[in-house]
Amino acid sequence: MAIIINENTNVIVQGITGKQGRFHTRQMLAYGTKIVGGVSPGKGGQEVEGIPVYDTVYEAMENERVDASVLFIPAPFAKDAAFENITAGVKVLVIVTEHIPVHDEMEIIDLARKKGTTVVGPNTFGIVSSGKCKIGIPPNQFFVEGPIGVVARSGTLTYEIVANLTANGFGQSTVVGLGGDRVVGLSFVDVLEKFEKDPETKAVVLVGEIGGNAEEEASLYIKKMTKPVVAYIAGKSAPPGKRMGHAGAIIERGKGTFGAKVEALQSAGASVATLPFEVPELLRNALK
Amino acid sequence: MAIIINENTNVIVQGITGKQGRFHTRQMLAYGTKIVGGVSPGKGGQEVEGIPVYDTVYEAMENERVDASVLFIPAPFAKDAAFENITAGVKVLVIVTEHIPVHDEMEIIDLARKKGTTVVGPNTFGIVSSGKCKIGIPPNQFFVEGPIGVVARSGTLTYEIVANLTANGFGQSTVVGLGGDRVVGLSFVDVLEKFEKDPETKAVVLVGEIGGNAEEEASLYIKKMTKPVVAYIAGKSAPPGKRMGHAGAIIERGKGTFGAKVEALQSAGASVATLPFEVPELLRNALK
Amino acid sequence: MKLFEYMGKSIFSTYGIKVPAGKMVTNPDDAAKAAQEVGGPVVVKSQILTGKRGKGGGIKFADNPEEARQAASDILSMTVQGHKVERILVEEKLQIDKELYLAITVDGAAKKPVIIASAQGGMDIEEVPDDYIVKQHVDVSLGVYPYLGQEISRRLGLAGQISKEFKQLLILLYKIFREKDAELVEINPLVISGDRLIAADSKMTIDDDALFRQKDIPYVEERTSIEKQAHDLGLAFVELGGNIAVMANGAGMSMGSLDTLVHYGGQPANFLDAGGGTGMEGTAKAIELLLQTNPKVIFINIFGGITRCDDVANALVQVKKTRGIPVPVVIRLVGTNEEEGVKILQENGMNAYKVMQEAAAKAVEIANAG
Amino acid sequence: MKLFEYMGKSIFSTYGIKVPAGKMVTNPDDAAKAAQEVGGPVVVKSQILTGKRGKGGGIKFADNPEEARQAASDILSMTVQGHKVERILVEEKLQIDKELYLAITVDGAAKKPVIIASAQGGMDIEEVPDDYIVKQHVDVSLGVYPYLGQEISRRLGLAGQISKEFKQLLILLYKIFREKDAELVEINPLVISGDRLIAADSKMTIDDDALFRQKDIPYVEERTSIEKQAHDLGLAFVELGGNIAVMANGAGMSMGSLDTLVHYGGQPANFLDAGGGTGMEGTAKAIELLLQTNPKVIFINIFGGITRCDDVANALVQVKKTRGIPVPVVIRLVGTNEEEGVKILQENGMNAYKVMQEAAAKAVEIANAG
Repeated sequence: MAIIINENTNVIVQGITGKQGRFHTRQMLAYGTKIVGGVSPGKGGQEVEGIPVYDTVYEAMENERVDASVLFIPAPFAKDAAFENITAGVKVLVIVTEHIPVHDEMEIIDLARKKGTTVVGPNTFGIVSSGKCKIGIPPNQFFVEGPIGVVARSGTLTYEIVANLTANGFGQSTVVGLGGDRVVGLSFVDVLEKFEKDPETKAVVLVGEIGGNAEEEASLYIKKMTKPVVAYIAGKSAPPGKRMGHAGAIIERGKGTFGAKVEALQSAGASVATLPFEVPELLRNALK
Repeated sequence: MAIIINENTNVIVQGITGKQGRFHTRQMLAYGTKIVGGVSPGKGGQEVEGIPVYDTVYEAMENERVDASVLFIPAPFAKDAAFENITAGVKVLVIVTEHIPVHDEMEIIDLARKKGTTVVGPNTFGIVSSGKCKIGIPPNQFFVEGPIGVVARSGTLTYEIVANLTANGFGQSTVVGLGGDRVVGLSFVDVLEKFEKDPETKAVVLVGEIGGNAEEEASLYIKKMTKPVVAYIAGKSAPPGKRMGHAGAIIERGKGTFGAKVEALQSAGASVATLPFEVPELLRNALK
Repeated sequence: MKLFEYMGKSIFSTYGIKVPAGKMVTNPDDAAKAAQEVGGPVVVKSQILTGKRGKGGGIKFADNPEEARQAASDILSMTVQGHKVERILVEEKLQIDKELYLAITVDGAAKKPVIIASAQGGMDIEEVPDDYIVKQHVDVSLGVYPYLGQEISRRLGLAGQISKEFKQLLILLYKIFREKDAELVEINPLVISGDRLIAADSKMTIDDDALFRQKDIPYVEERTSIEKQAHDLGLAFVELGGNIAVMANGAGMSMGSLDTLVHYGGQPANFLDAGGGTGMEGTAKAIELLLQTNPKVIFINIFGGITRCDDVANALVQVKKTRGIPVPVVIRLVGTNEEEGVKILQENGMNAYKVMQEAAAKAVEIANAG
Repeated sequence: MKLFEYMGKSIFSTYGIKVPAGKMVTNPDDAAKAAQEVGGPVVVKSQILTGKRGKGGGIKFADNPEEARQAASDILSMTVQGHKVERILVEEKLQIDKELYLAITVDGAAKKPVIIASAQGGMDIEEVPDDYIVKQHVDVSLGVYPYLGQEISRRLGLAGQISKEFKQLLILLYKIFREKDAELVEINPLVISGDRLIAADSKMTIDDDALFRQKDIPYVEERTSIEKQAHDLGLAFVELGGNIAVMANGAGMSMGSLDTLVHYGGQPANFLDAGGGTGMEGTAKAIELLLQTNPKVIFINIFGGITRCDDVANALVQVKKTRGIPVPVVIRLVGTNEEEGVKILQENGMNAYKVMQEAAAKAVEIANAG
């Protein structure tokens, strides 16, 4: 099992001939991801890491069964590439690109909803169904198979937490990076619902941050979940009105504070870690 | 039974305070149509023919159950009015207005498809489920209940044929005016499929005209139908390259000719009348 | 409304689509001057609202201004495909490496715009085998993005710089199609000249129903004088050349009337849809239009819905009294206010039929008798 | 990027939204001149990138040019809400019949634009009870049509000419929101003055990520000098005022680092996300930025993914050798090329922690010791 992607997911890499695309194609292949093609306009017919390159997503789909696509495309061109994937019928789209204009993001997600495409990101490290399939950029070695679902808004912090989980004997079913932007394709609730239904997942770690109200909304669903949830929220010490790196991580007009999120999560029955390294212990208690 | 609309259909009239809207509201009420409200921006709170007027479709839907809406709105504003109905969730939209720009029509129909709204028209006389509900502008007296489904591209010609049917003892289940424009919401096939499934309908009369390939497409479906179809195609004598009143009624680049349509219909098993008044007799033969 | 080639190219140019250097002129002297300005060999093209000019001699080449003057003089004295030539376009002669075809039009069946492209341009698209034609519908809520151009470009077999140019051009052409309310924009041939893509021709049709919001496009009159008068009255009118003037209400009904007349051996002079609810004054003016076709008989076929029979009868009486109707009128009148209408006619020495085919047969009999 | 009120109003005006007559000036003489031009009583408003200017004395009224000069002089010497005033807007004083609120912003939860309107304008929208606020999401594939304005207008209780004006204004405001890549456009108050609707204030925030395609909007600098340097290097940096300079890779990781430091009783000097794959040169420049905060200690927390530990180590060594690092550095270094990185540090007399919380505790200890 696992959610959204698994060992049978066929992946194409858009922007495969670029530096990032090439590097991460190698990494994903090393992890075991089934990459069936790359897309790079005008470069059709070439190969990258032994993977055939196509001119368009449409061409790739004429030649391969494609379940998912990952975008390594500069921000100004990301909307065009995303639209291509969605209109061509790709069902899972991982957008690693950061700094995509928010209006483009809204349009991408609107179209994806109407066409039934699941968008992971933008500005995400991607998604890993540990031991089965990695789509995105996280370092391979920390992601090992197991019963913990992880859903997060930020990247490196999640690697830190996942590495800690692995070091403490907790493998992961799937690790999902929602993305650090204000507008992203998946919400916590979307992913929590999938973890709740996934037989492989026994407990969930939620890595949130200040800003927005995604964690508050998640709490409403956590209340109804049968599986335990352990959360960590970054940004306790952040001052209001300052954007902490992520477009979404800003306390504006008193909304999206650390306190409000922690209270919502706790009253929903989640354990909340004060510091990132406390997660494994809370998880151990929750699973007792 | 009947198709698309019936005796339980609640209708609102958009543009009810205009001359056309007011006149046809009276006519529809006289036919027995359940008109539950009118819409006219800035005129909310008034009454027309005893029917309450609302400022917006949204307001009407807060106050009434609305199943269908009919537009008596000048062409330049029709797209706005249609979008309002569709986004508000109206499920059947009859657009009587003629001369709506074709790009507006494409946008209206695109949105309607995505939201699941059935659009009758534009540039249609409307739709009548005889004896139950009339939405549109045809004269009341000729439409009586019976077993014949009628689907047509043009208006007065259809009244002529329906009057002839009624005079010959053939009442109608539902009479649908697709509309005379190049781009309209319903195709012949859409309506034929519904007639094929409707237990009240025993045979179908199709009133087509030159131009486009709607009749040719219909033929592909007629081949599969269990119910007899009698057709009449207007424009046998029309010269190529001349638009015969309707935007769609033009033979361009040798396509959409009378001959091609008749041949397609006949080879699909439909009886084709040479002149309009021959329809009842062909129908009688077909129903033997 | 069809646009002349030079008008379409001017719109193309405004939007950033490359067109040959050139100028529209109306006399041989200006043609010579234009050839001078363009420099080098030129093409002199008749500007008429129909295709296939080449076959009719409406396109000539000239190596210098003097030849251009002569070519212009020849063409301006021509009638090409039935159109008198009043304007010509003098343009640089392109170096042509390859000719493509590209058009965007309305697909009524799909209810969407459709892009039609072919690597076999230059000839009539109907003559290109289906295998060499790329068709791509456009989602109007999205429009055209580079990826769509890339995909079409791939299916056309374009590469490198030409593929990039094609992507941009397609976006611009769709923008024109949408913003100008076009029913058709066509470039045939779309010329590959070195690493440039150049629109060597232009065909554009603007939606008549959208002209109210396309005020900056000059009006192009293609109608005959009567057709124009009818249009100004809000009526649909087409001249057909026969001797039975026809008026009916509704486009389908009007076509049905013509078909019935022809069935009985008659020759209709026109198509005239008097519409719904035109009223007495409008109907009277419509009858006056009919008289301009110099018919042998007038056939009026009314099935009153919104149209009231008494209005039609009164209109006929009015025209008869004010300017006279010099030919017989055969009238079929049923529907709304039928009794009043028939009574008015009878009081003024006219009769009405109830059944369409009887009236049509009578009209044909009169026309063919004379 | 926030825009000053006068800039937003200038955009409004270009799009056809009514704004008060007025002028932006930078000195009292020009303020007097502007008041003269406007004629009659005026408002003199400080132009700063924050709300609640009124409470801080940043808005004054003047009945004539002399009073305007004095008001301008007063305001230009002020610091309002921590912002030094450099520009003022001199505007006609409106006849105010009623104040509305209208804004369009991005709703991250719904992933859509949202229109927020209230008939209770003039005050902070957070203080208006929910019952008096109308919220309407916008389908980005459709945009805003008159019917949406009509519906909102109805829910606001507007009627007649004002309702018509509101419909038009809403369409224009959405056009601005979309075309200018705004994250927020806000008019508060939107003034009903007779039968006109006038934008008496303007608040606009442009999406930083879209500035590359908004070249005609002048850049407004709100960052401190260090923040600006960081931004030019492509790094996210926020000054926080403490004495522990912090660098981590990843925004969440950086926040987590700050939280951990604060947990142990430390005071971070800054937020600095060194990003992924910044490389050695970028990292070296980031470290130099840290030194500008005059910290007591530098805390570096790297979990190498794309970021390579050897790059980070080399960057530290380079800065140490070229300009020197006058304060202790506590570094936690794990992940990609960890061994190489640790080795480089050790060869240059530095140590690395493996565990984040141990490193954080050490950094706090050093900072609080001095």
